[in-house]
Amino acid sequence: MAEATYKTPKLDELEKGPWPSFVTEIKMAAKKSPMANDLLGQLEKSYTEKIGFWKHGGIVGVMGYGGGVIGRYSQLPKEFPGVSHFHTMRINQPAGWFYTSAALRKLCDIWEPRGSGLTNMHGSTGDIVFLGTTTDQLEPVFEELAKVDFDIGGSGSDVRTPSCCCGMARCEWACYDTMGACYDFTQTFQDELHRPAFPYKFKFKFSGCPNDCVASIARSDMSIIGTWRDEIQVDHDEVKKYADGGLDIVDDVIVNCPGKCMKWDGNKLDIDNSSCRHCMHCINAMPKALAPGKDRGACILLGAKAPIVEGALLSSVLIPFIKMEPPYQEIKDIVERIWDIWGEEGKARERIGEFIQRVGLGNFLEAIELEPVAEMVAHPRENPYVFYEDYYEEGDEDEEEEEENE
Amino acid sequence: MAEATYKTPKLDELEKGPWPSFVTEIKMAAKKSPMANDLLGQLEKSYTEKIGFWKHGGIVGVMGYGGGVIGRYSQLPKEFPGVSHFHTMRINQPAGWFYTSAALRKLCDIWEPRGSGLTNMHGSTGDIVFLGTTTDQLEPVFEELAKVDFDIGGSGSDVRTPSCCCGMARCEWACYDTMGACYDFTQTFQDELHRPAFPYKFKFKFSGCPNDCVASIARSDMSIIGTWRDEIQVDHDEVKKYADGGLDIVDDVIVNCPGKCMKWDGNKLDIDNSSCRHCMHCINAMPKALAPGKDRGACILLGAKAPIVEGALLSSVLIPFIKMEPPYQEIKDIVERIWDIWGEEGKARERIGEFIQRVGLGNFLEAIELEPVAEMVAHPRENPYVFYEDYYEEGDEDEEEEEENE
Amino acid sequence: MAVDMSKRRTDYGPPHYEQFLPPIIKDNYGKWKYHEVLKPGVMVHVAEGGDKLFTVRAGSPRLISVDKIRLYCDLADKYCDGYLRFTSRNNVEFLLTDSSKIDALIDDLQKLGHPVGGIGNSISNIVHTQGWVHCHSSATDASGIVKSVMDELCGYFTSMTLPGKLRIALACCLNMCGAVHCSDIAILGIHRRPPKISHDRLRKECEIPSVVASCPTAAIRPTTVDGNPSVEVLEENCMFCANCYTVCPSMPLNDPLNDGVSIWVGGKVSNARHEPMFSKLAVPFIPNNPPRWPEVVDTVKNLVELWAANARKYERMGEWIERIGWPKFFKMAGIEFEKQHIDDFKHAGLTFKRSVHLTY
Amino acid sequence: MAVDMSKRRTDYGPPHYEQFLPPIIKDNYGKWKYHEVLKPGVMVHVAEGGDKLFTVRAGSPRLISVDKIRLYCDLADKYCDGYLRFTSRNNVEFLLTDSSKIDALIDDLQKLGHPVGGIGNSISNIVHTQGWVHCHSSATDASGIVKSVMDELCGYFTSMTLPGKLRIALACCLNMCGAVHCSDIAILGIHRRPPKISHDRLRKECEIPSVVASCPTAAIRPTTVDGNPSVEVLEENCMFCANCYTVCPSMPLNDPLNDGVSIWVGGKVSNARHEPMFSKLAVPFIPNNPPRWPEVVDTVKNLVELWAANARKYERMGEWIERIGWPKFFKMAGIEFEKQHIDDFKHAGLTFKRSVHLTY
Ligand code: SRM
Ligand code: SRM
Ligand code: SRM
Ligand code: SRM
Ligand code: SF4
Ligand code: SF4
Ligand code: SF4
Ligand code: SF4
Ligand code: SF4
Ligand code: SF4
Ligand code: SF4
Ligand code: SF4
Repeated sequence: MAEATYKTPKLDELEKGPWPSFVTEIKMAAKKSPMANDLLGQLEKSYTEKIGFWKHGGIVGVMGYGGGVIGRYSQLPKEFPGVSHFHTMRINQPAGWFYTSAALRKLCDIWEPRGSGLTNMHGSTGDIVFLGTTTDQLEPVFEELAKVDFDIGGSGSDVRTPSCCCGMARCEWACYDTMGACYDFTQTFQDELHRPAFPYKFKFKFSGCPNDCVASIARSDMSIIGTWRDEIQVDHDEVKKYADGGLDIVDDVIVNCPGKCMKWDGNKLDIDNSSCRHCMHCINAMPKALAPGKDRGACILLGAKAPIVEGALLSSVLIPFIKMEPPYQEIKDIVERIWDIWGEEGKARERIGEFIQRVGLGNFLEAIELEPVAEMVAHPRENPYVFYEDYYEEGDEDEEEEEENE
Repeated sequence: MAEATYKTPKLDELEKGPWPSFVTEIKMAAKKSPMANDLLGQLEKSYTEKIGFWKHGGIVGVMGYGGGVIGRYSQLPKEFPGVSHFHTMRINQPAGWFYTSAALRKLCDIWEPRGSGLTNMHGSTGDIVFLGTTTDQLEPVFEELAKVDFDIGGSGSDVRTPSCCCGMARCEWACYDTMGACYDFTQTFQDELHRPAFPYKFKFKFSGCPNDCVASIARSDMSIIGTWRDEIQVDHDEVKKYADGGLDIVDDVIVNCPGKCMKWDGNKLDIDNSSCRHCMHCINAMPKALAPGKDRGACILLGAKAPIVEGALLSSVLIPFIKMEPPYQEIKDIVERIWDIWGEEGKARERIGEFIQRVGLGNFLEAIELEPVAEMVAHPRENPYVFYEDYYEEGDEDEEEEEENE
Repeated sequence: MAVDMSKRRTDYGPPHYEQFLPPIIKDNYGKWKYHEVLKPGVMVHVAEGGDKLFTVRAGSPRLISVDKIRLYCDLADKYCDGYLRFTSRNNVEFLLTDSSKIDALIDDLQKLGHPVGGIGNSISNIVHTQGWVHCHSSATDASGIVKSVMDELCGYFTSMTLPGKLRIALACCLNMCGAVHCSDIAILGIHRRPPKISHDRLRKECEIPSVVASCPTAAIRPTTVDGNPSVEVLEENCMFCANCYTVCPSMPLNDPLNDGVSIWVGGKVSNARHEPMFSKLAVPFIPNNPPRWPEVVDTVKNLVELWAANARKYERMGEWIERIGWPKFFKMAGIEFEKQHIDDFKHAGLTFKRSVHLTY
Repeated sequence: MAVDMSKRRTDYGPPHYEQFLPPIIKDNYGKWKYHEVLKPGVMVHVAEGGDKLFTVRAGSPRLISVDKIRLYCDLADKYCDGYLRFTSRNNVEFLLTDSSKIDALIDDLQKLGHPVGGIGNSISNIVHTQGWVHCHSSATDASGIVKSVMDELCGYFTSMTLPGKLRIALACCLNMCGAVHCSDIAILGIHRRPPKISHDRLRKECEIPSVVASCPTAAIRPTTVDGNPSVEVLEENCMFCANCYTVCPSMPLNDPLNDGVSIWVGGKVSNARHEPMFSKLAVPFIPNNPPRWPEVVDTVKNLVELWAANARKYERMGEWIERIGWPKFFKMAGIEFEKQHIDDFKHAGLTFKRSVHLTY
């Protein structure tokens, strides 16, 4: 079926070596897909000329949705007609990236005839990425997806496809149901996900504990990270077994504790939980002996993003601790208030983290009706440039005295 | 001699209590000086009205010098004629603030008849501050001072009076001769000290070791802080004595070591000097047992200042280590190069620390002809916004290949 | 393309995850007690009631064909009733209840060319992006470098000999679609030449005020070219971020002579021990050298091995460097410290060394 | 005032320090071996050759009359051949070689009203500034608060019972002539009302462009008042730094109703253990309450005692707070955390808590 076969001496080099090769994958697809075949050709040219050959963007999509498709056109459509259109479709993955073979096969059967047959499992945001198709196939693919219950994900200035760690499905440390919450939020915000109406993108990521296995604190505008606020559960016998088994409790565990809150007398581990920073290290080091406490919930943080434009940001604490119970109404209400003020006053292409820095965290908190708490800052201000908001006029003297007398 | 005596019920409150009272001092002077007496009066009024009564600035000085006198006039000259003029004179202290009673008495004898008889021993920058006189007395005071070899200090946009810790005169930790260096620099830069010609002030402070007893890293544009680069000198017997005497070597010393580079087996202290951060803590804790190494010198840092305008700064490393030997020519050459570029490109009221931040440390180093070294930064850049300075044009291809072949 | 919108199904969201969970997970959801790593790429999770779930993790190139997905499915059917998942770093995981099947599965995966590993103190898959395969912005390819680096580091994927986890990421431009800003080692595609403006197209394609506003360093100014409104770039103010290009297609930065790769170190995401940290610049520039970028591979490998040889147990790259200090890191890594390493963006002053805590 | 400039002596600098050093110091310059603190306010430095120099340190109000200086001189003559010095925190020190004279000197100093102490783990003198005694900028007095606070803390000056050193500083305005930005506890005079502009005087006294440029928050704009050029202040953008006033006398901020004091904690200068740190805002505002500022005194005393009761040996205020975390500090100190505590100046984002390292 392929129209031309390309010599790809450079790419062939990338089929050597022990790590599985994407070139082999493209070649596999190229056997059936002229698109994949022309991708090989254009890519070999990129490898030779040391430059990509894609045109800038292009707005395409499925009807009624504003996001989920990234338009892409070749700069060399004559040379590589198969990739003259080469749009990607972002398909919202199931929470936790769990699949059955049956479901995956259905997806393959949709994509093979209507696209390049190439995918990313998964994209960096978490979507199933269908890599390369033509404009006229977008709507049919969507129709087929609907039949097997897969919907399209986010792109553009909308809610991006939320993602989460496997949490309670397979991890003993999950402090809340990440997959449940991820699904729930995704469903609640379908409209915001499919119809870009924000100043810029907004990402949610859900991690079950401070290990943060979906990198939420670095890669999502709202990071929901599980934690606990009572005492670390300790099985002292198991601690002893770790010690006997060769773990150096002092050097490997205690010295690494950022809260400096552990003591070990050779027999018993003593944790001053009031100084524990909930970093997970001791639990990670002794999973059979220690576990997060029982009063579990999440810490909600806001504002992570990549460097463009104002420099990269990590999320910062918004709610130090909250119980995570469906339907998560309190959190969703806050989210709505955040979007309201950001939608109104945010500049185009200004992420929420940048917005907060521009207007000031204190002002932002007032706008979303949250009280400031010391947990939100690494430390209080160092500069004396305080915007005190009221001052006494000369006529107020009596008032002042009144206040003093109260 | 006093023209009016004031009721000072508020100030009188400040004569109570165990700490020596400045009010008592003013009253002492007021017995002889109408100036000091009117100061009492005006100050009592400030204590009642909760506001100062001094006019803004005023440029006065001694002939040929641009700095060293702070002009001050009362807003209430009719009410308090004694302080209608109330200028301070900054007198350059001897290095280390050492005096003989003979020298001090001479200063007193000059100041009593010609000023308020009040002083600060010393001002924050380190000067002897003669607190309050009239314009016509400035020149005579200077004349008298010359006779006893005291010169005037800095103010305005000039080199400010340098200061130093007592160093080798009384401290076993001095890694260089702070008093020698302070005196030497002061003499070398007499012109810059007396005739303001910079964009803003420039302060030198000399501390003999990282304890930094003159706060140079926080309060001087150039901070010269003694340090060493070989091994901490250890007297193991004395360490043992400290341990036997009740010092908990682990909890008090080792746990506090920022280099995490000490070990104690109950008998012998082992220091991995290659990881020592030269913080002084272990030496401070055991002065009889430990001492800085023998290869001593200083670390030179640049840029500290108070918050106005861009926020407070601590000095940052310019020269990680240098031997401190008179006439300190290498350092002085660098200082001159710094003043050249700052004098040329600095904005009015822009301290050197702010200037460096504005033009970029890398560019600044190029201008003063110093190589960048990793010791100058806490860590390399986190943002990818690098100003690569050259790029290849299409015609350069051959050149590039040439380079590659070299 | 006339579609009856009223009948059209939209906004139904992803399928509910529950239907994809194997029975053992449904039974023990939220009831796991502990886990153990049994050998490279294999771990067991033990439930409170004693149930055991075995996970076998295999490396994947992320860019995979539907054929490969079907092969994964075949293995899932053969070994674990069709249940499988992918990880947040794009590896594939098979979820077994019968431990006796593990070795056969590993064999099959290896035959398929997919090494098993990445669990525990190993190097996992490289988080990466599109590169020349799909993106208009890329200053380098993504998949090709990843393949070349992982070929070299594969032994650290299939073993667990490292002091702790080491996470590598790659992004093909400063947009950093991935984890580059917080990775132990990051490979970042960079441009080094200011945008080449097509004044003709710019007039039609772009809004001059938004182009001017897009530049973080105010390097772009409105101007007139041949009587038409356009923009000019003050080249000495340009740091090649390509934000103008994102906003305006007529200002491309892609340039074979000047594009290449920079290397960053010391970032992390987890809260374990040290708070999360950004990656910091190690090597400012390595030219693109496809197909196998040997200089990049060497640099990354050296960094991995330097860390492996010197870090304490559990110590991530950034924690190790923080302990020994950056000057020593540069010395040990044989990297020259240069002007480019010194921050000169907005918060630059906060990165200067403002103490005498130095090692000599 | 006709002076013959050619004959006039200038630029000779301060007298050489050597003439002021006692013989024991000249002999042992650079040859000290160790020191010991013998009791509050008294230490001995022992030279390599065995010579012993005894230092007796006494508190001083810094603002002293020539009469007091002469009294110091009398004591120096009586006890140590006329040799004395002042410290970088404005205390006076007598340099003795005969240890038998120490107690008599201490007696005499106490009679003079000058407590002996400040050495070792004690609170030393408060570094401070001019206040209403001399400066046009002050938002509060300096000497009065210092006297009131030191009266209350004097017992910590004359004893050595604290966990480590504690350094207090005061500045009467944001110019911070002293160590306020890096002190364990800092007392800072603050204005809270925007400048009141005297348009008439401004016209004559000030350059409008430099006034406009002086404002860090761009709150000042040129305008016309009664047909004359002047400036206006956007009050909501003013954070009361008084930089405009420094540049232009017609824009005073001094205001009895709104001036007062803020309290800062956790700064340090020395490199011992922790790198130097800035002070951070603890109490945003306390009204001026002369003559003894009881609320300020109470607040400082509480902070000192909280630290003294909870810090580990050697732990400075900031090191202690860093260990326990700011949320706990605010709780323990009974200070409400408010909007003002949150940085909103240039590098504000870097002060946000960007991890989940929290205590509950
Ligand atoms: C496909 C994907 C990379 C991948 O290979 O996985 C991707 C691809 C693009 N990203 Fe991204 N981003 C992708 C995840 C990310 C992430 C990671 C994440 O979500 O965890 C980030 C960093 C986190 C963040 O959001 O800050 C990311 C930060 C950006 C940025 C910078 C945004 C910023 O605020 O700094 C841009 C630039 C922009 O938005 O204009 C961008 C823009 C783009 C564009 C649309 C290019 C552009 O300039 O318009 C890329 C399209 C490439 C193509 O041709 O397919 N992409 N992008 C990822 C989405 C797949 C998915 O849906 O699963
Ligand atoms: C007298 C003294 C305070 C004292 O009571 O000890 C003082 C007094 C003044 N300082 Fe200062 N500064 C004094 C040491 C300092 C220090 C501390 C130091 O030198 O170690 C600093 C902080 C360190 C620094 O330089 O940044 C300091 C930072 C300032 C600033 C802010 C400068 C900045 O860049 O942020 C100003 C404002 C200005 O220069 O316009 C200032 C301005 C002033 C002025 C001239 C007021 C003005 O706005 O013009 C004050 C005159 C007061 C008066 O009426 O006598 N003073 N000033 C100190 C000098 C005495 C001496 O010579 O020994
Ligand atoms: C499967 C996965 C979650 C998912 O839903 O997909 C996962 C699963 C586990 N993680 Fe993770 N982590 C996963 C990505 C991450 C990430 C995100 C990333 O790499 O982009 C991080 C943050 C990395 C960072 O800081 O840069 C992460 C930081 C951790 C840590 C903290 C490591 C540290 O010392 O900093 C632990 C604790 C440990 O390893 O002891 C951990 C521990 C675990 C445990 C042991 C949790 C458990 O009890 O099941 C799981 C197996 C560990 C393993 O792979 O060695 N997981 N883990 C992800 C596997 C990715 C992969 O294929 O390699
Ligand atoms: C006399 C003086 C130097 C001078 O030339 O005037 C001085 C003298 C000594 N200092 Fe200091 N320091 C002096 C101001 C300082 C300052 C500056 C300041 O306070 O403004 C600092 C930095 C303070 C800070 O970090 O904010 C300072 C930080 C130290 C330290 C480190 C303390 C720490 O743990 O952070 C030591 C080490 C120690 O105490 O063990 C030290 C140790 C010493 C020793 C023991 C050094 C020695 O062997 O002689 C001296 C007596 C100690 C004492 O007073 O307890 N000196 N010392 C200053 C006395 C001021 C006063 O009257 O109280
Ligand atoms: S983030 Fe925590 S709960 Fe989630 S998979 Fe990782 S370790 Fe488990
Ligand atoms: S979770 Fe972290 S901070 Fe808490 S006790 Fe364990 S190691 Fe220490
Ligand atoms: S700075 Fe060092 S050398 Fe100077 S007095 Fe202080 S402790 Fe001694
Ligand atoms: S000087 Fe400081 S860093 Fe060096 S060994 Fe002593 S305590 Fe550690
Ligand atoms: S990192 Fe840049 S080049 Fe790579 S996919 Fe993202 S936007 Fe495109
Ligand atoms: S690449 Fe970035 S810095 Fe250069 S002109 Fe464009 S927006 Fe400005
Ligand atoms: S701190 Fe302000 S008010 Fe006090 S002396 Fe300095 S400039 Fe004057
Ligand atoms: S006080 Fe400061 S912020 Fe207010 S107007 Fe003056 S310069 Fe601007």
